[in-house]
Amino acid sequence: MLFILKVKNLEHQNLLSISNVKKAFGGTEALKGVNFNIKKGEIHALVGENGAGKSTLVKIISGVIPLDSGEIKLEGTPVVFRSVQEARRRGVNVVYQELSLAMNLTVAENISASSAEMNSFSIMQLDDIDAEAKSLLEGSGIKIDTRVSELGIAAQQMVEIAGAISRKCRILILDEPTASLTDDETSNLFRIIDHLKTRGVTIIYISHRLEEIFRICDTVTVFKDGAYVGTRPVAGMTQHDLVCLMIGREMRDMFPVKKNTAKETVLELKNFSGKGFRNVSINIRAGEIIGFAGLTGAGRTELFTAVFGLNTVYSGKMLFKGEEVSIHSAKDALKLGIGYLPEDRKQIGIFSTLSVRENIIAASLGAHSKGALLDKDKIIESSKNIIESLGIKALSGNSKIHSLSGGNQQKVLLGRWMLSKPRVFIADEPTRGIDVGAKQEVFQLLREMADSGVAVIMISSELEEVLGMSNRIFSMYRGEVNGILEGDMCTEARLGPMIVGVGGNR
Amino acid sequence: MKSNLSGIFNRARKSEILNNRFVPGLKAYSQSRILILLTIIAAMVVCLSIINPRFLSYYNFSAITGNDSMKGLVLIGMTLILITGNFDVSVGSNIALVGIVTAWMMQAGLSPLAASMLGIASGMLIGLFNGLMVTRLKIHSFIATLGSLYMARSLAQVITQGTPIGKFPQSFIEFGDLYIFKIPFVLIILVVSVIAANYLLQHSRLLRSAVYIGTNKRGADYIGLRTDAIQLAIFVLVGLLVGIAGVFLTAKMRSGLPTAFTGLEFKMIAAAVLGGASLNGGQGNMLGSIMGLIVLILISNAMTILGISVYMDGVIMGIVLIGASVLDSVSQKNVI
Amino acid sequence: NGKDAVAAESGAVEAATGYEVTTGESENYEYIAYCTSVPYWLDGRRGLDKACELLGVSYNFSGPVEFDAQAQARAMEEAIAKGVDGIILSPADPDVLAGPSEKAIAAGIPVVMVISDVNSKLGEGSYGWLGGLNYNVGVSGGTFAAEELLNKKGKVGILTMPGVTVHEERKAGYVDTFAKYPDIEVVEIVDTRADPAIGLDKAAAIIQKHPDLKLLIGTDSVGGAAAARAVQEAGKVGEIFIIGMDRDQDLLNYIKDGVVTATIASKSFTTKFMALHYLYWINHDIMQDAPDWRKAGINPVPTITDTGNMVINQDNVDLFLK
Amino acid sequence: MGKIIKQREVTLFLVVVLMMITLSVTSPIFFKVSNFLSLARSFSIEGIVLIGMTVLLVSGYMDLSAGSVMALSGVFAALLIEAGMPFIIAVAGAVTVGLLCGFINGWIITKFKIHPFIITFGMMSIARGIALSITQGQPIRIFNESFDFIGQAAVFGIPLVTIIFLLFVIFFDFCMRKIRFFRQFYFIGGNALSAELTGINVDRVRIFGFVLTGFLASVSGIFATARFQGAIPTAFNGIELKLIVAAVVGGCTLDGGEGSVLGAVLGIIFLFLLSNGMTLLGVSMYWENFVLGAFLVVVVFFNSSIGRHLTK
Ligand SMILES: Nc1ncnc2c1ncn2[C@@H]1O[C@H](COP(=O)(O)OP(=O)(O)OP(=O)(O)O)[C@@H](O)[C@H]1O
Ligand SMILES: Nc1ncnc2c1ncn2[C@@H]1O[C@H](COP(=O)(O)OP(=O)(O)OP(=O)(O)O)[C@@H](O)[C@H]1O
Ligand SMILES: [Mg+2]
Ligand SMILES: [Mg+2]
Repeated sequence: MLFILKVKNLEHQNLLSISNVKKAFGGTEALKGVNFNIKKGEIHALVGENGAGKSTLVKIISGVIPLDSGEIKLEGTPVVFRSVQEARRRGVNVVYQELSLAMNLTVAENISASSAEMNSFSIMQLDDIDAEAKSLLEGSGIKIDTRVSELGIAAQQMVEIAGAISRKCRILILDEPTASLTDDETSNLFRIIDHLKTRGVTIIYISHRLEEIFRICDTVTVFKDGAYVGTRPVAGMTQHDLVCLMIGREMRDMFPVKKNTAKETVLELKNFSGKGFRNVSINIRAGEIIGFAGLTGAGRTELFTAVFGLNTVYSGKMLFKGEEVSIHSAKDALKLGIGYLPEDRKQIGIFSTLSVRENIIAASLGAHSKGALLDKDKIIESSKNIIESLGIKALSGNSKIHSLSGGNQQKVLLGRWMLSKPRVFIADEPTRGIDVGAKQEVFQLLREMADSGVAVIMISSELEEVLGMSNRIFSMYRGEVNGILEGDMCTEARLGPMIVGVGGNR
Repeated sequence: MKSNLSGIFNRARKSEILNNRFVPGLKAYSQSRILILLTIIAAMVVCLSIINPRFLSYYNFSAITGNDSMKGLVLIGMTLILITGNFDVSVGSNIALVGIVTAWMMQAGLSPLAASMLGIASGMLIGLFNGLMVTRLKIHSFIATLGSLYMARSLAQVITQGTPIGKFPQSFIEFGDLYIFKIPFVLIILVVSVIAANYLLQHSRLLRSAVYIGTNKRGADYIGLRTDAIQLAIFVLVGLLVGIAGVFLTAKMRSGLPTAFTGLEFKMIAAAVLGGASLNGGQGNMLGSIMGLIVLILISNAMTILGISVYMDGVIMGIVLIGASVLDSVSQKNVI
Repeated sequence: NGKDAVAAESGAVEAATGYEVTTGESENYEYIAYCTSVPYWLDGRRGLDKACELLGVSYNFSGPVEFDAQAQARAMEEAIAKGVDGIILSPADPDVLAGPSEKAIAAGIPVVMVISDVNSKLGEGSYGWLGGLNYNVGVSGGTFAAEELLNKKGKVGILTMPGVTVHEERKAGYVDTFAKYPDIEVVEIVDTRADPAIGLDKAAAIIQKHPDLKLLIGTDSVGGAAAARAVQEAGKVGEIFIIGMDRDQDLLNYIKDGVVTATIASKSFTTKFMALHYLYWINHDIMQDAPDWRKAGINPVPTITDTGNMVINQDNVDLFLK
Repeated sequence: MGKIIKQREVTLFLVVVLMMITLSVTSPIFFKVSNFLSLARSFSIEGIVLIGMTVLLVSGYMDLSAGSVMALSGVFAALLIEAGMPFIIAVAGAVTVGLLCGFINGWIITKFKIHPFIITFGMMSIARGIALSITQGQPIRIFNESFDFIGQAAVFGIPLVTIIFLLFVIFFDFCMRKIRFFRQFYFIGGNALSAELTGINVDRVRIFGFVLTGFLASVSGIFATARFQGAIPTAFNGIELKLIVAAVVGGCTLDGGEGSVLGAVLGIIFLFLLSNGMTLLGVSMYWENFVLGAFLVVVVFFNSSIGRHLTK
């Protein structure tokens, strides 16, 4: 009797055991038999390159998709969750990589939906929101009676997290929760995570931001190409070790060498005002990378969608190569040679049911046409070049883009714009949700573009990235450009305060 | 620059990439769909011709194709609209209006050719109106075209005051019954149009752009497509196809009927969906749509051939529609 | 009028039983109608059943469920393709069905028209027409109402279906007849879209609008029954007269209840019974006006056969109710 | 958001009131109680099934078979009465038909992931075909006291069907606003995939939506049978479009996630007033459809642009 109890106790140590789990999508083996255990009460990081199978495992654990073979044990007993509800009933809660909010409803309703059993005939109380969730939202300045569709993508992510933590949970899985959060918001989230940990909640944490792993996680498990690589305690490990483990080789420098090849000014904004931004006066030169830093909602996306012809301009001038231009649609922008990589890859960037090839040529249909018809040989040629030179992992150019991993999708989109040969290229959060390896490739690509004479504008919420990449940095705060940094001035100490409205030099 | 792994990966796949044909039209998805439809069609043809050998007669062939080819033309338009992610439920009323305008103009003394041109123009005008409502006023296409369904039908009745306009010049009537080498002229038009539409859907810049729009409307804005202009163009194109179909059908009917083709739109949508078009946009192919139409026509032909009670018409039509969709869905799951 | 028709009917039966039934070969005839889901066609089909029984042939009933002339044209062509021995057609439109009828006759399949006709030359599009003249329905119904019910004055509303030839003809008959009475005013003509629910709403609105309304007319059974329900709901039974059309059971029950004053029905049984005989006679060269009518270029059957219309009211309705 | 919905309904309500005023100024008959009651009877019957259609539209789906199912369940009720069954069995039979059709719709659509347009279009043909085959197109007249009662009964002059309809409206409007289970339709309409990940059993809720619509269609069918004193197999052909129009005029969108029962009900009242008004004002029957079409486009345009302004 005593003996049995002891064994049970031992097993209790492992809250979740995953043994030999396999999953294939058609020809793609997303998981090739992974084994590892998650101890009760720990924060367990799951890392790996794009497409390593992290999200797939999360979906299997939480009952979204079935596994092909293998076993999952919860507190020693094998479990098969056939639906999200079943998993939730056993205390397994997930913040998925994809947003899972109802845009047409309010923040409160969304949270209440995820926290309560919706399948009941009870009356829905809208202010009955978990205190934890409330404090998280308040910390981000989100009002609970706003429609989710009115929120920016980061605010939406916060709502999602708030929804998950407001459920009574034993295991909380966070799949890249911080991908679109700013540092402040991230810290806010980490406070909450710490608090949950003290309450005994076990957390599985997935992120491509390795420094976060070192900040909050106890243990880290590494996946590579659907296979299990290893599990290590975080303590005593360096970031370098982890990266080596992940990519299976030595990691070179993250950021390419900053050459300053700045030439003539291509784009100039004078007292440019529009929906979401005011009085912006900047000039952008060919051959340089301009970083745009700021908090979520600072208006960077608004400013540059306006430059790209997709947002309303109230007043001010835009000069392209010294000539005043007015851009009313993306087509006008494209004609001038302005390209824009949108921040919302899934909703706006990709054409999910079309092939990789069609996604690549999407922005240069004109250049791939003979008269009114498309030139198929040229299309095959161009897309092949892009696929090869960017190292896009896809079965073929004919594969549908939605079957690619996030990093590879992003590379397709970058390829799309490289193919259109822009003179000004705006990359809005180009590294959102992609792995270290892919990030490095993206940085390299952006730098190569700049070196070839393109004016590159990189909007990013990650200061390290902005600092590492940019020749010049603009800081935006509440719709205005409040600071500019150049050369040696580009330090975290200067930029950090600027984006929160302190110490701007403009 | 690229990681080792992806390099290896790409080398392994290179031949595959090269070998892959460009045309993404007949993807595995639609292939299975077309196969199913072909099987259904073949089975029906065999059964019907065993039951009544005259099914395979030249007469039956020319009767079916002479009467329904022009619906195929409308179907091409409907498929395009669905691919763009829109609906056009006004096509039935629009045909009636085209017929009335054509008949009216001939009655007023215009030559058949001039009257036909005006008829086609009126079809395009309705298309333009639909397109403007959708792109300028941002009204959901189903509602906008439902509005013009009612309005066009009403105009047809107002013009005629309810009474059909007949008594066409002989030249116009003969035009509707034209045969070339014993093949109905309308069938030739249809076959040429389907081949052209099928080719253009893969290769024309305009129609490919429509596919991008149907797949992701917001995304299409970001790649510099003039989404409004393209959608408008597609609506007008449908108006043109409907106009041509309307003129031929009117000639064939020898009368401009204000009540003609009520409910045609739903049959067209059903045929297109049967053929693989998605009501969410971005998907659809001409071959599949036409096969869907053939299935629907064969069913109704079978009703007459087999002498099945008219009341069962709907039951069998419904069962085939649902059955084919279920079969297709099941086969999809086996593929993936 | 009624007397003639009765005579014609008994004559036909005699004739039918007068010759030998050819067994062995089985002939197939086709009856092609439109709006085939409405019950109107049932009585005609009883006539066909009877004729088939007598002649030892069979028939098939077909045609579109909707009011769709083009679909009817196709059904016609399919019947030709199928190779039937004769076609009875109730054309939905005189022009649309003209072509297919001509084709049928060119293909050697005799065609006779019932109820409505096509715009074709005799012998090219059909061998003859049988039925009660639709315009006359309006005339006799209108005269009856004006003289017997309205005392030559009052307001009248008409429930009809625009664009449908038979309805337009009946409506014209009524309107023209009432025009002869200066004190009778046709105040409303509305569209029921052949839907009892819409018809009811429309009839109700007419009753509301004209508190002194005296008569509601339906140019088909749907209109008549809709008028009956509206009058009942408005509590004006007896105050507003109703004249319906055709002899559906639904409508007849309202006559029995005294809600509907009368209905005008074509003699569907007789019409179709005789139509089938005409086809049979043509196929079997029964009529011997000339040794070979084809060569002689004469029409072997009556060109126009007015089977007349009957008035059904409370007095005789029991005889028609099933 | 609640505010916006309310606002939208208020606008529509004002439009309806404005229309009433215009009509009563131009046509004195309009305000007569009897005209209202006659109208109420009609829109109540169609309004009951409209509630189901609204729920489906909110979840991003639609049911084109509603009108046929109404007719078919009416036919079943009449057949059972004709066979000598008691009232309650006839009602149960009709309701069973509605539930069954709804379930088949929902099950096939969710199980095989087929667009509802196609399946319910097929069901529309099948149900209508069965109704016609059974009856040979012939209306079935029924003589049954209970049916006469529910067809004719009135409380203070208000028809029973209108009272039942109002109760249904109040009940389902409340449910769609407050009850968790019904709120799921809004989640699904907003983003079905998200709803699934949020833990909503999307398929089950959707099937429920179809079953509910089938049920309400059979209730409408029973009341229609009672009103017509028999089942008419050809009745309510094409009513589904009218229902969709009413719901959309009332604030639903075809993409789902928006709309309310109250709005849809105002929408159908609007349509009935329009049609009634045209007859009262003596608009030529040939122009009627034109006015309907034009109003549809204009109302939807204003509705959505007002909505856009408010959400800004
Ligand atoms: N529904 C699907 N159909 C086909 N292939 C899929 C599907 N979902 C995932 N995959 C494939 O499975 C593999 C693993 O994907 P998964 O999303 O689990 O990766 P991940 O580790 O989460 O990557 P990321 O860091 O980019 O989110 C990838 O190759 C992906 O293309
Ligand atoms: N916390 C929030 N609460 C409410 N609305 C927000 C919030 N955050 C962002 N928004 C909305 O999002 C819009 C801007 O967000 P957006 O993400 O486009 O800005 P950004 O500066 O480009 O930031 P980033 O690119 O980092 O996301 C603003 O108009 C604002 O209304
Ligand atoms: Mg992932
Ligand atoms: Mg942004």
